[in-house]
Amino acid sequence: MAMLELHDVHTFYGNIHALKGLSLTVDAGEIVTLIGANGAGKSTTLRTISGLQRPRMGKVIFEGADISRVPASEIVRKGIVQVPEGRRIFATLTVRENLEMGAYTRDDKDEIAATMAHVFELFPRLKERIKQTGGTLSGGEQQMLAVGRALMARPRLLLMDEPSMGLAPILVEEIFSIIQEISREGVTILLVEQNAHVALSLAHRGYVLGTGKITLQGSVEALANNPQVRAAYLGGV
Amino acid sequence: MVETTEKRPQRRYVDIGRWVRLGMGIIVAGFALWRMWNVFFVQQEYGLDTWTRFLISGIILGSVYAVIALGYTLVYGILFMINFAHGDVMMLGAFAGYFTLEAFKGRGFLNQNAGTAALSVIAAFMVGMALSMVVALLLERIAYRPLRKAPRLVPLISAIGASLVLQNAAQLMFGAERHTYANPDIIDRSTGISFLVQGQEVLITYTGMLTLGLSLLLMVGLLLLVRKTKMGKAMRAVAQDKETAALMGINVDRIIANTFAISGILAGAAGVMWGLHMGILYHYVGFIPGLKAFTAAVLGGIGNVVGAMVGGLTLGILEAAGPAILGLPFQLKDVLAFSILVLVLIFRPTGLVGQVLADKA
Amino acid sequence: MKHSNLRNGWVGGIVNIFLILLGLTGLAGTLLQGWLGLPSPAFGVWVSLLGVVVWSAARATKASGTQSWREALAGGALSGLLSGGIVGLLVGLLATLDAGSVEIRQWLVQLTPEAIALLTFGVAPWLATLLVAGVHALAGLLGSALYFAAITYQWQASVKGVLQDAGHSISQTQVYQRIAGHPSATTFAYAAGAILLLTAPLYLGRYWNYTLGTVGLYVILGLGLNIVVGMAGQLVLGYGAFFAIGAYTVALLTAPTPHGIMMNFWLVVPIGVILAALSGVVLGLPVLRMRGDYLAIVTLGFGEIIRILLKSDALIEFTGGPRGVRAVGGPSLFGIKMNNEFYFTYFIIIGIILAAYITAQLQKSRVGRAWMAIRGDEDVAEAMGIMTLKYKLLAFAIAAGLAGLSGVLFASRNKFTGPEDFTLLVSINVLSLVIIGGMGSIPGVIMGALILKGLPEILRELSDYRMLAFGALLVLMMILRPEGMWPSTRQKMELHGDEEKAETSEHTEPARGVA
Amino acid sequence: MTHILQAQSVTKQFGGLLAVNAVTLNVPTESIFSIIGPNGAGKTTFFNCVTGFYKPERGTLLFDDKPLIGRRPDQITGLGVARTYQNIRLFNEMTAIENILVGQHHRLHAGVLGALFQLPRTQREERQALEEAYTLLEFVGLSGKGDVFAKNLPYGDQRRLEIARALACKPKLLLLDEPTAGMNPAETDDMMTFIRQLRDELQITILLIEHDMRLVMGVSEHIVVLDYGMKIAEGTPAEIQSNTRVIEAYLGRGSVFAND
Amino acid sequence: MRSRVFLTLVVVLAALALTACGGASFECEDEWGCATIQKGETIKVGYVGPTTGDYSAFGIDITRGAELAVAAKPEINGFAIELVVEDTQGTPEQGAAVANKLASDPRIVAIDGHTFSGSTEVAIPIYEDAGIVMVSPSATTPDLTKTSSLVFNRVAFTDEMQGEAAANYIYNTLGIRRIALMHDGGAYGQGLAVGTGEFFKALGGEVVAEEAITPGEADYSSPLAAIAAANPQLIYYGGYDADAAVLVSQMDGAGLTDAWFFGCDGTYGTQFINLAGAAAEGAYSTFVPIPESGAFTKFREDYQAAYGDEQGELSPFSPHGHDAMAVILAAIEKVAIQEGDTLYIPRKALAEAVRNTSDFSGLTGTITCSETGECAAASIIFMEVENGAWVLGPGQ
Repeated sequence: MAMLELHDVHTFYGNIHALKGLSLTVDAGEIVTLIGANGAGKSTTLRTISGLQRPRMGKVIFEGADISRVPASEIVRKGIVQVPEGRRIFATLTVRENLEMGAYTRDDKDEIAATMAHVFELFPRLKERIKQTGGTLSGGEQQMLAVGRALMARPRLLLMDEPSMGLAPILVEEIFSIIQEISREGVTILLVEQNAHVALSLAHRGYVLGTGKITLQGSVEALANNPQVRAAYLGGV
Repeated sequence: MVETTEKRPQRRYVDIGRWVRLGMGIIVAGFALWRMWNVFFVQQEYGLDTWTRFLISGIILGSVYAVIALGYTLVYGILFMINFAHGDVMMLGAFAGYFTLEAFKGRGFLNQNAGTAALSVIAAFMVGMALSMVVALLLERIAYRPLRKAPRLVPLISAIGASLVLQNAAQLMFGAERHTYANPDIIDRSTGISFLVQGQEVLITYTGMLTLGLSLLLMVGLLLLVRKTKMGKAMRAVAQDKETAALMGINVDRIIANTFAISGILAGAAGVMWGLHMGILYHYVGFIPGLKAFTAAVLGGIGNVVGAMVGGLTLGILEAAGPAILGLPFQLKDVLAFSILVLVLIFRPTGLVGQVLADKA
Repeated sequence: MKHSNLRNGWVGGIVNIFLILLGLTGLAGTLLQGWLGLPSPAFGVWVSLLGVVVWSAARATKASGTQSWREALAGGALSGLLSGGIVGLLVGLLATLDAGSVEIRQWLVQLTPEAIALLTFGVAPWLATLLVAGVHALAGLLGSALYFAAITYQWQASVKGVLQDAGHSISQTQVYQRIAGHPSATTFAYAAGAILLLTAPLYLGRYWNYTLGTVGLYVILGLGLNIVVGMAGQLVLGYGAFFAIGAYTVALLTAPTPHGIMMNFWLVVPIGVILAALSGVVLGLPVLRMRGDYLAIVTLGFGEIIRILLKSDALIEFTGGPRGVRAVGGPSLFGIKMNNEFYFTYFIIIGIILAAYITAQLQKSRVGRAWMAIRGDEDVAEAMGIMTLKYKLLAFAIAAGLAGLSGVLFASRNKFTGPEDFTLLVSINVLSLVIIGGMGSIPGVIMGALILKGLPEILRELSDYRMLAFGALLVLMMILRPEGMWPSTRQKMELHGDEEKAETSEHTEPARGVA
Repeated sequence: MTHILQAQSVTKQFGGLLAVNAVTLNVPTESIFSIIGPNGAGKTTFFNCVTGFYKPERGTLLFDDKPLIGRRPDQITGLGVARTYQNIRLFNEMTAIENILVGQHHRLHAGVLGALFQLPRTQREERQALEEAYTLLEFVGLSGKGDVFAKNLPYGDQRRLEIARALACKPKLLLLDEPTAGMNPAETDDMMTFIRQLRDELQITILLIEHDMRLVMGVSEHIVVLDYGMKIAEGTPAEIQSNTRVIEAYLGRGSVFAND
Repeated sequence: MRSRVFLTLVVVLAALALTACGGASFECEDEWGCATIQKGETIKVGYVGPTTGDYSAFGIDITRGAELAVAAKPEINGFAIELVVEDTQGTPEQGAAVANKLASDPRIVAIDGHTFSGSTEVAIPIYEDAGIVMVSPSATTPDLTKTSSLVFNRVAFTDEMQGEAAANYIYNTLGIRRIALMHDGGAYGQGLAVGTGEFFKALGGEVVAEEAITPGEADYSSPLAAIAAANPQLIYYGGYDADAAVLVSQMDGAGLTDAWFFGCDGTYGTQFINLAGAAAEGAYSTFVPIPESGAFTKFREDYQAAYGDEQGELSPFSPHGHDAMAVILAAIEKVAIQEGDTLYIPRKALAEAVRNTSDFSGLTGTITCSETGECAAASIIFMEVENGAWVLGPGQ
């Protein structure tokens, strides 16, 4: 059974029809990527799933339950966590406090400590900076913190919005290897990425989004070989 | 203003603002030094006892300002809005405390013994804080929450309207006359501990000590709450980024409501302290302290908890001793206080303690 | 379903208690008594109380979304009963206390024995409680029945339809078509409007001339502040200071005391404007580096400093102290004294036209664009070659000058000015009117001034309740129309921008924290 | 070879942090010059020093042989330096054409009196400015979108408008801060062409900060690499790509970047 | 469509203006014209003062005094008296607005007010224009009567009279030589304090310190401490009761244990004692002696019954509000002319009648107006708080 299912979702910003009947599925354990042009609705899709934006029509079904009317803070409790675009670290909170905020929905102190230890295994650099405030971290470290913070909630489905944006190539590499590791640990991942090359090399399946609708879908191999995709998203090579 | 030549002369502009600031600084500093020279060496009008009195009254006043300012700063920190009605929330808290004490007094409970007196005062604080909390929550729900996405000036006007409503409602319900706070006899407003300074008796009233002690307690408590507790951290997270906070599973509406509740509780406590220490209560009593506390919050660096405390104390001491230090009439104490505010902000635009920037009007 | 009834029930009860405590039921009683010529205010009291219950029961029914008559009515009665229970308990308590000859008024001034008598039906306390609860329940029943009937028979739609039809048929009439269709209709309308405006002072009485004059003075103030707040985006809270400077300039230069300079009014007008503008520059130079709320509080402080200095003992020889300045000179032309409301209305109209012209011309010029850019993003504006300090100072100076003009007219019209005329409320009123009218829009400012200075005059009917009503209206207007009554198109865009912004650019807010 | 911008051991400090540490670089006139480096390496800080928003503690900055340090941002713009921002900073509440008109600000002269009395000179100037603005709009490919509010433009168009606004300043040196951030490869290709066009047709020197190596390597003539505020390498694209220090600190060796 | 509305409006307004000029059978010979009251209409008398805002206690209290005066004389020749209360929030600007409003109502014949001097100042020219007589219960700036306006009268003492009397009493009767002056920065308090100080200096006394406070704040210990440093024997305070009460209760703490507190008529009243409690002991106030007449007792009882507050709790001025109104009503009765069903009130005659008031027995004493309109009852006395009640000060 699909872990996440979007069924004919329509989302509006005021009068702007951002998602026009979008449907997609994500199965447990997969890495699914969503690629598309600017303004196609990639971020809106993630925002709709995580409850920041309410769909006007359509259903978002997570593990069999309709969550399209559930507020964002409750969706986290159900196991969906988003790593927002642009990292959005709490700049005046320390690294530790940022991570604690990630575990806001959880109460068990020991378990939280265990998760934090695990996050530090993944990102040893964060441990070095545990007392620094988020704002003083470098861009790459912030991205690590953003991912680590999301992991603190022990998500079953991780939504990632442009994790490579504005990062040095060497850091993009590092982040993506960690994404693969997270996936191996059993977390399902829905990845929105501008850098289609990386995204397609990492994911199992992909969707291509044209203004508000899915225009193409399939295995990453199929997509990477699709001439349209190559022209539009992989550079005119 | 019409420029005639196509090519402007390439001269090195001087930064006018900086020179003006520097000039102002020099003039002000010179004036202050000259006045202080006069006060301390020429006139020597005030003895050490008088200075002690100034300081005591300033610290007590400042501690109340600080508690009120905390409420401003909390709300500002999370919503970036000036909660203009905060002083009136404090006034309502003071009224609640007043009615509580009147009720105990009416039954003769108030002055039975020290225990009942203490109980009455505690009850007054409880009731005052509870009412203020409810009012603050209602304010948030009715006047501010619908405006969360509006430009920043809109909630400001709504807050001004709410302030007018609260003031006038209080007048209509409780009457326009001044009421006296019924202090239990053991903490009568004119009794206290006195000590000798240069052979002169200097008095610290019990209410003053109570005010100071409780203020410090509240400040420390709030600081711990914001720094150490999960809710405090969530408040700071929401203050920075509401959307991301929601993505962490934080119920943003609830945190904002909590913030208002805390600011209301602080206002209520400040109101009852005000009543017990100053004694006079009427519907307008919150407005001026509210304004002062807001000034204090900005002076310290708005949005900053420590800043509110430092700003409150500074302002209180400035008001109580500033005119005397400069040999000015006390009527000009607000002129002095606001001038210092301007000066501080000119040279430290983020306030005394603030490092967080608030821009975008 | 039950939940919404209970909730609305207790909300209704609490609202009613507040109505009683605030004496608003008494007010409704007296007003209705007067309008309908009733023998007693009781009718009005109960209309207002039960009106709340009808409304809350209707809301409850709506929220419950029930489909059956039985459920709707039962729910309405339940919510009414709950409201009634709360109010009834209060009434019972009051009746008991009153019977025990406790002076409730001593603490809650609206609860006079008469007011209590109106609520208790003059029966024993316990019976009064029951009666009140019963009546409330009936009102709840009525409310839910009305709402249910309305949605069942679609009254709302039919009312709307009738209105639309009426509007449609009017617009179809020949007369309307001919007039509206005529090419010179707009010109004619404008001409007629101008004539009406220009002749208005002739047939408006002294009071309305004065009131409209005050509104006009605030329009000038509003247009001035609009330049700073609306166009250049600098939040100024102490704008009244410049108003005071204008007023005191004319007062000190034309009055026999304290200086006896007694200059000609027409000479003083430019002096007042220039002095105010200069003080704007002097204040602006050191503080304009600050932004947002810091600037707001500093300018607020400036306003207070000016007011305190005006009344202080230190400057009493110079300013006349708290007693103010009397016998302020007025204008005269060709030997005709022109210092009554009637002439001033014209002077004020001229002032408004001047201010509006300045605003409109600057708004669309290079200067206006620079202001808008500063308002949008000060750093970028500077990077685009705009000397931000100069333009902010310019905005300050022009705004202050307009305030000075308004102040000159104000003091001269009243023939008196004193420090109490320049309380913080003046500044707050001007800011509010700019925002209520709709920032950056000239008709908005006029609208805002009419609401802010005109409405309290109209609300005088409500006597002691007028400031309460005024405050409540401010809140309501902000909630219902945050973009203001007559916003500029630009501002409308801005306000709804958050919703309309597609996913293209999501700005993160600058990081700010609590601790 | 003349250099339009000469930076001599420029140093900018924030507290204890050396954000830009003794950076020396010379930008040849009419070249395309890139600065790359990891996040936090001081690239944007360097831009801010050039445009006058930060005042470096040490070093000299010469533009056209005129010192920049000590001048205000608006004065520096007046000399002929314009910039765009990493996260687009348009005047959102103004239309596209108004944004460009603001860019022209320092070249126009109308003041308060001109505006109030509608002097013929002012009207003429305003007309010309408008014409020029429309020409620029067309140049960046936004013709017909002049009356759209900036914030309602699609992302790519906003980037273009921001460049048009910078061009309206008639700069000799244009600083572009990550102009392709958030663009997909096809859009990035367009941008590459556009940047070349700017240099070739308008003779503007381009100083570029960018992470997209395809763009940087494809368009730059000269590259400087910053790390922790210090210059660690300098040279042509080919030199940089093979520089081991750069690979360690910045490029990495990973397979995912073996794009082309 | 719009233009038609405008046109109609113009026509209607013109018609209205014409009908307003319709004639009546009675020939009014008064220079200022007459107020014409038809059968069933009321005679309107205005009261103007702050009924909202932070000075509302004064406005409300004086309104009540005026209301009680109307209640005592509800009609003249069968025409009911209607009290029109208007709010100024204490500002001159609003005072002018209200004055204009009342002046344009043809049935307003007189004004009980205005309450504060600033608001009165702006109102006088407006009422002069309209020919409406005013009797102020509490505007005390001496200048007000110096324009020799026929419309302005007051039943309150000017600050000068009070200051002189107080200085005399303090110097001669109490034997005090060193005083400090304090006031609340308002027109009333400042005028009083400065006036008293000058008279005191003229008598040979010494003013050792002067401080003004910001009213409405509740902490005055610093200015008090500053004054204490000058070691005065007595503090003379010009201002109102609430702030005075705070001052006396903070004097001990500021080191002024031995100094006396001397207030003015604004600080007199039971409210001062209520607010200050034990600290009020020994404080002085100026007051117009209200002879313990039956009328005054009844006034206090009526006040308590009607409003539930004790008279004097809100402000000391409700008897003045009452007397101002009583003087007005008596004058109206004197000059009103009835013709059939219509009552005519000649305006100038009314103003003259008010000005000619003599030996009118009001609550505040026997009222006789001077040529300039000073109608305050004859004497000033000084009261002292003893055992929680105001008693006559020593030596009188």
